[in-house]
Amino acid sequence: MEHKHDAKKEAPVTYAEVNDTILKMLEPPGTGWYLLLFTCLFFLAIGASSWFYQMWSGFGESGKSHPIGWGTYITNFVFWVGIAHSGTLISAVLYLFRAAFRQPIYRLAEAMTVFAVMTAGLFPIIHLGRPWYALWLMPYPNQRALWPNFRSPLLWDVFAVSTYFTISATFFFVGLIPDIAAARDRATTKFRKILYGVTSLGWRNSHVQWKHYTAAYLIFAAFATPLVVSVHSVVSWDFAMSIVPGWHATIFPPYFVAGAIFSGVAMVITLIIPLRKAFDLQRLITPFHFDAMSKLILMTSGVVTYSYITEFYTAWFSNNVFERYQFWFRPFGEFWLPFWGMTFCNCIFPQLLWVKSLRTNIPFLFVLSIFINIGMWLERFNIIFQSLTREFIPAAWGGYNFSWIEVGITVGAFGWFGMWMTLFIKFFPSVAIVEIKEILPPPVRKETDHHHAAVGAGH
Amino acid sequence: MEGEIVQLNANRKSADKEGLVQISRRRFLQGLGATTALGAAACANPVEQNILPNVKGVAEEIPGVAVWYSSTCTECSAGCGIRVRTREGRAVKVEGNPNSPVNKGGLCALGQASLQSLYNPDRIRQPLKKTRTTPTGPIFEPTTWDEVYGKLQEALTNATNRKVLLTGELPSGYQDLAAAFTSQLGFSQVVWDPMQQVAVAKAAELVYGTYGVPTFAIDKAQVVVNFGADFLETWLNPVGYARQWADGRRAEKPLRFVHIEPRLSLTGANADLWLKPNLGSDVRIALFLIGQMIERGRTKGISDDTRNKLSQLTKGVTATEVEAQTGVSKEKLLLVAQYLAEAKASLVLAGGASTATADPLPLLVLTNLLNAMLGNVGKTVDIVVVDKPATSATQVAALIDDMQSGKVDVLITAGTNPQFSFPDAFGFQYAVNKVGIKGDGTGKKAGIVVALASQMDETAQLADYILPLHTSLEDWGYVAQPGGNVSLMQPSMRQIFDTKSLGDVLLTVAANAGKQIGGDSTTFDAFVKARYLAITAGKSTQDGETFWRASLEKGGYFASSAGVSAGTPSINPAVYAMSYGISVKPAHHGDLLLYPYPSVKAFDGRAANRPWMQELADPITQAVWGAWAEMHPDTAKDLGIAMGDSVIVRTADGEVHVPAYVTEFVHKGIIAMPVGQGHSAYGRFANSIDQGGSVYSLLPKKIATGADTLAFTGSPVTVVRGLGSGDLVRVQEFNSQEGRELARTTFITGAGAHAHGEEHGEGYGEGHHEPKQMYTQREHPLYQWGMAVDLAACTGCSACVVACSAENNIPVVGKKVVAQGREMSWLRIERYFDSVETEDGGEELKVSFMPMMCQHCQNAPCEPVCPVYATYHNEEGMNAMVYNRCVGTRYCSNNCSYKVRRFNWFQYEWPDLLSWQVNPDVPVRTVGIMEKCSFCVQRIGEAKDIAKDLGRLVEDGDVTPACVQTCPTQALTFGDLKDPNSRVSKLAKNERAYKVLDHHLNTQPSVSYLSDIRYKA
Amino acid sequence: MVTKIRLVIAGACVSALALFAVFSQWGSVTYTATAQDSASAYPALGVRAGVYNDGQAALWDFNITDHFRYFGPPPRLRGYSPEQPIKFSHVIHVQQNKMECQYCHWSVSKAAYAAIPEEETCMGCHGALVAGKSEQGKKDIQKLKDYYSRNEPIPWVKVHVVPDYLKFNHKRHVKAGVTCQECHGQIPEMEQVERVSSMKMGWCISCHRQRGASIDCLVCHGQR
Amino acid sequence: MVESTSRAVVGVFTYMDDALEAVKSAKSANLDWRMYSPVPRHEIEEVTYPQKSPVRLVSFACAITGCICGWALAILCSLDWPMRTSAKNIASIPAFFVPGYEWTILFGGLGTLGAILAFCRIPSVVRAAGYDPRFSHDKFGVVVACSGNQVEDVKKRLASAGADEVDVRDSL
Repeated sequence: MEHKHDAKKEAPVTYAEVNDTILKMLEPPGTGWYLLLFTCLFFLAIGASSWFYQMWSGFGESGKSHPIGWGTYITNFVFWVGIAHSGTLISAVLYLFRAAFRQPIYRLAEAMTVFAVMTAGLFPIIHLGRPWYALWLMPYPNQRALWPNFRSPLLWDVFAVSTYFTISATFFFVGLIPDIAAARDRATTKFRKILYGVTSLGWRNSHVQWKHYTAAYLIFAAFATPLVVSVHSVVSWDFAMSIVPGWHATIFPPYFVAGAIFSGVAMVITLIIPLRKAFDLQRLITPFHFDAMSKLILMTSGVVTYSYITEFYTAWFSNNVFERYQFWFRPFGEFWLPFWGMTFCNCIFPQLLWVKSLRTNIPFLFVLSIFINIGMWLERFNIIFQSLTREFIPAAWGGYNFSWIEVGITVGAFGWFGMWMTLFIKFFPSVAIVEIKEILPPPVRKETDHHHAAVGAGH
Repeated sequence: MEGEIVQLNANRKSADKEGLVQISRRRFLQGLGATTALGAAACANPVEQNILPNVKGVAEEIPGVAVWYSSTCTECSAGCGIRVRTREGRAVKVEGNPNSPVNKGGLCALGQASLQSLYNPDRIRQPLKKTRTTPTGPIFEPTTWDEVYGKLQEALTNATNRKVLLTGELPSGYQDLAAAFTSQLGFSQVVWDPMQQVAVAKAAELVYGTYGVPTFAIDKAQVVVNFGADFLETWLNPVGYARQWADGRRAEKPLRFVHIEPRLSLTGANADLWLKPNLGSDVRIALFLIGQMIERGRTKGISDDTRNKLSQLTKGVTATEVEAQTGVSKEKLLLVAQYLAEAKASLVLAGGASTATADPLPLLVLTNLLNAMLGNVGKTVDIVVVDKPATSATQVAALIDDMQSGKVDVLITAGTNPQFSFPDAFGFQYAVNKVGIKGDGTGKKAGIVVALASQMDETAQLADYILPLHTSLEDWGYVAQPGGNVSLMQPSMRQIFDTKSLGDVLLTVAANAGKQIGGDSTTFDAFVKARYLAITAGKSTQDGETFWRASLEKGGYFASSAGVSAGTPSINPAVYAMSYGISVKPAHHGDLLLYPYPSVKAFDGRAANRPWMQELADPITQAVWGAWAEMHPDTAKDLGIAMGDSVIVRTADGEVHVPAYVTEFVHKGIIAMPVGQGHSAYGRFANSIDQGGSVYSLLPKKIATGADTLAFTGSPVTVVRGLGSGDLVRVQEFNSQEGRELARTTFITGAGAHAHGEEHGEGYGEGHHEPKQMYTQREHPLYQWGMAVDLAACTGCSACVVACSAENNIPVVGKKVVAQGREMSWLRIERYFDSVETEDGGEELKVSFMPMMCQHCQNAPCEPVCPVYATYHNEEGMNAMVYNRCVGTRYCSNNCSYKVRRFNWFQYEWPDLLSWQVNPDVPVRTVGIMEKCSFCVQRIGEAKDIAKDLGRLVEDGDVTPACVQTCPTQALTFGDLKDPNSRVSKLAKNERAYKVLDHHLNTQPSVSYLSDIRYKA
Repeated sequence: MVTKIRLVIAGACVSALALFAVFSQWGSVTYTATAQDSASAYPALGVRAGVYNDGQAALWDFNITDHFRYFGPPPRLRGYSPEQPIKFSHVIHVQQNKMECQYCHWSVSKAAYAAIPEEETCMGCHGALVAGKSEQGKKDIQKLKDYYSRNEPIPWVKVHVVPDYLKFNHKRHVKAGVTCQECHGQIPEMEQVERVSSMKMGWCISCHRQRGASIDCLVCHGQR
Repeated sequence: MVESTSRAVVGVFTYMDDALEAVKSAKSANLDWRMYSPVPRHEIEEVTYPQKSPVRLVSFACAITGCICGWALAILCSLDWPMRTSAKNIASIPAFFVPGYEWTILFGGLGTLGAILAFCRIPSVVRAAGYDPRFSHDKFGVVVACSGNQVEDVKKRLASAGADEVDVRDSL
């Protein structure tokens, strides 16, 4: 491949360089970082105040109405869960498949997963009419002797999302331990020494630790892989298990999982491009990685497009008056704009990636990834909003009342997510040290047939 | 106290335009408190609750057990019997009294809302005196009864000119006293009630020989041809006539109903055939029908002489000519003639907006003649038992003239609001201000204007003194009805404020003047008792006291319904001349004409300050809160107006600003507007939506020719596009069923074939076969509650909607919140306009009304999706909703295929006093939870409780949910589906029965719908 | 290897069962019979401990409000004993004078509500016959007369406060043979009425389950 | 492995194969040793810890427990207060697949975490013998515990294997 020629001219990446490059990211932040953090906190404050206002004044401050019980909050929930998925995909599924492009991007993707799930997890609570009773969704023993309804897809959500958060956070943290240990060993300030000393749990890189660690890591990956499939399937069942025309479809689980990966990879690109630029990671994150991610996007875009077509076909073939109306309504009805916006962003625009040079064109990818994120948000919005606005009984058809509260909370979610990401990149290694080292040729006195490295220096 | 009154006036202008949404901060804090220990500790010790015992025991009252009082509804002059449910001394619900022959247990929306006249927050709480008038309105201050009595006595003594008692159509109890009052104190009584069918009474005099509105037996007719009488809405006795109509529709051979009116009214929507003539040209149709009847030899009911004269009259009235004049196709005209000619018994009605023209008598006379020649008199028209309205527009106009010229010294108003409902063009306000002004040019006021009213209104605002009256639920009285029945009124609760009965006020004023007008009685309750016993003397073998108590319990004295009395028309020769007169008058073309109509929402305006009535969706337009102007799409297009735009409707006499309602179901030449909105001083709810002005201000200073009533209909109007959006709020914005077979219809084909007709919609009848089930069906050990809704009987009158609100503490949310699609009503009347094929291949409008409430599905989609079991299926087949368990995911609502679940988007609160109407048996829901129809589970519980005490099971008829109870036509039936002999089980097995969406979704609803019955045109 | 797997599965089953043994006990309630079940006379003091059975597996209920009592027990908790406007003593009336509960609270067997007696009922005895023995008693009886003469209800402070969304029907319970003491405790021994039961849902349910009464939600939530 | 009374000899290696040589040498001398490496590599595992890690058994056991608990939770909770929703069975097996599935993974994952913590002896506040910050950077380390009289021998072994530097420390 082309990039290998370029790489060959450069000196091979060494263990020391990996440590140096990555740990350099943890050096005291500049104005830009503070500005970013402040922006995120500002957005978060908007979101938090919007939410409190909504609780204080009544849920009616959001735009929901009688036919449309769910709206932007659930859209955001599905969107953020979807974002979360590519992280686990990259860290776990590609780990099992030993994909060569995984290592330099997986940490960031995983961080994104954890923080996106943290963001997503807020929305089911925000969207509750009485959020202070959210605890009732948990099967905790109580004096009322009441349990939740295990037949409800929303309860499955509770199980799936909480499991997903726990497992992906654990996986994320376990992966971080040796890297934190590396940071600890170089830490200079007292704060960082204590921070890393505590969070590295006294990790010492001993051969016994590595033995159990690698064994466990594989098992984690093996657990996370079915989990990632199940979680978005469960999220899709929130819709597919209902009888709403436009929701009640068997294709939803694979469709949602593919969509999740699609949006997640796009979000990884959105995040990694500025990061790579800001921290000079060009030698670790190379065009090879972008090319691989572009192909992943192209493939998932294909799956998503296929799913859209299938939905329409199923509606037509079912000869069901309600389904048919719904799928006529989406492209040609009152709210055609979100539909065609989604189609452009998710189906048409990504097709440009068939052009090879665009796959490694960083500015193009950045723009594309943002479009895809918008498109995927619109996809969820279409599914939720368009289906609910035209259900079975024409007398009960109705519209939506967009409100600034919803916009505020949506913005706040980005602030919340951004805040964690911003803090994370300055306090913890956001590129995996150990795993990159793992794929480098180890320093040996006697040259034997060692593993090929995919990072930086190639062979 | 003073502050309160000032505030009352201040409210008038700064009324809360956003309706009723008041958000409770306290609730929020409580909820939040549950999440934090500190907050919890702080909130966990709220103010102590007190429990107040009675000082003395009250006979027949057990705390927690409802006591019912029989009474009579005085909202309109129909006089329906009611039963008022009280709890711990407070009236909480009004229901129809099954003993009353007028309404037979049903009650209309307005009657249900009479509770909101009792608990109206804008009630006058003590005597008031006007201190000064400011640009924003008069200022009243509290005063004492004695002061006002004194002033009145003084004025009476000094009065040299006319003394006038201006009233509405008073219930007999008051009227009898008022008659004595006027005669003994030298008063003259003037009566004004715009709902009175004076023209009908007048026309009856001309044709039948007796002044008075005849009584009709709609159920006895096979064909009803109706010229605009809205007898299913507000006309005469809407509850009783709706019941008759429904009985006729449900008969073995359903009655055929033709409605002729330029606008599709609710009544017209229920017709088999709706004809849309040019405004004012319907008289030609009547004439044509007379000609046809003569041609077809159906003239047995009249003398040959009359027939000959009539045939002279109708010479030259051909179908083609009538088609040209009316715009109604001659095929349809001939069809109507054929129906009438072939029917053994028929009924021709005319009334409502069609006879509120400047010249109403010709049409009424012709329809009366039609009835006479068809032999309907004595069969379906009772001209002996008649209602004689005392309303006289002429007298009101004369009074205004007298006042203006200073010829009136004392004016007492009671139970009427002419300042609002008498056209501004007559200048009532200007005239009232001149009452008692000395004609000597000094401007010194010697006279007095006293308003007797329970609530502030436009007329009361003009008075010098206002004396607060009891509302009808606090007062004694009786209503003597045509046919010898007497319906009693008794207080259902103690008076709330410093108010008095109108009767007592009259008695006191008379006593102060040294007159004994009540016979031996010095109080009104004694007067009522004495009069009642006198009227019913000899009708019972019981002794007086026993009979009195039994009557109070029963609701009055009700003779067995005797049927239609025989009577012979005695036709006044003048009618021919009159008919000749109109026969040459050309039908109107060209201009836009005003077409005001009374609606079930506001009547003539009296219901405008009742939040339930404002929030009730108008059955035809589905609009809430405020008025609108209906216009044809072509008209709208010409004027550049779209649905919901603000428009200015202007006549020579005034203009109003209202939103446009564009509908093809009005005639191109008319602008139809509901009357009764646009109040300026009728309380916060009416005023909050007054922006545009009242329709009455558009009316000309014109009294209808020959009839003692006003010319409402037919003023030329101009309509222009106003600024901005018109703030039209509709709860249902989509009119078509989209072929989804929700409200189905059984069509009867052929002339009068039996009801086994072909069905509309292929899925029909699938309710009978049992689809294969994936799961074993739920067993119901004791009961399985279910409902049946007969669409053939449902008129769409919406009484059930208000009854449901009253029973289940459903909050009124206000216009803004309804506009957001957040109305809270558990029960809605879906209204669909669909076009169906006629027999000859044409297209005909089919309007369907469909009450839609929770279907209590056996395979309910809402239940399995709730994560906390807030909704589940109980052993009695009900879809149970546990409010306090709900966390508010709203998934159930999304998944409800009927969209009958309602979410509490805000914390709604009842303004002071209206909170008294809250039913203590039903919890008031808090913000953030879902609610829905419960089949009135509290009533089921009560019935089970009683049955258990009696040691038996609940029997058919023990449980009656509020909607079922109030339904004027008994379209709704509730009962146990497990019992094969219950009425509801039998109806569920009826050949017309089906379940909505069941064949698509297998939801297995507990509510069966019986398809509508229509004759194929 | 096979043995190991078997051991693992067996261990997993045992631990799952153990977890569930704990789970199933959480939140469930041990019903403690009150002395009234066996004895007809008013037993000695101390049995009130027996009805301190409030249906809470305390730690497992996350309703924190129950466990923070900075300002004394709130109205919906056992132990709540507000001071009444008139120091009415059930000890004197019931224990000493042997009055029946339903003599005053006559509507319990007729209606959902257990009414506080009308002042008229009090005046039946205190109007002319009984003037009180102690100073305090005399004072309180005078208070009662004052209220009565002013035609004013006595503002008793509600002890057994239940939420609005709960419909408790006294009649059904009385007719089913539930004694007053089972819920209200040894009222005859109380100088000042105290709430002895939490009257929380778990407390109701434990009794309903034990007696085989319906536990359909609508029995209590949604009807009288 | 390293007795507290003994001494620790630390060898710092640049090359992985040198370090492995040193391990082999220490093994052959039956000395107590520990190896530090900046990365886990299978070459190292083959020499230092050829047996299988028991983590997988713990994970398996926990996953099975989770599966049983998840299903049992759903079934028993539903039976504890049986409430019908729609016409679905009280113990609605297809629906309960989700809790069963999720708890399998949850318990399995948490068990694996526990296993790591247990087998890797973390969190640990004890200073590891002979640990050097460079071992997380780019150097390999071999620490050999020995008694005082063996120090010289061990030093020689490490040096001959190719250690960049050899330190002797008081053990722990």
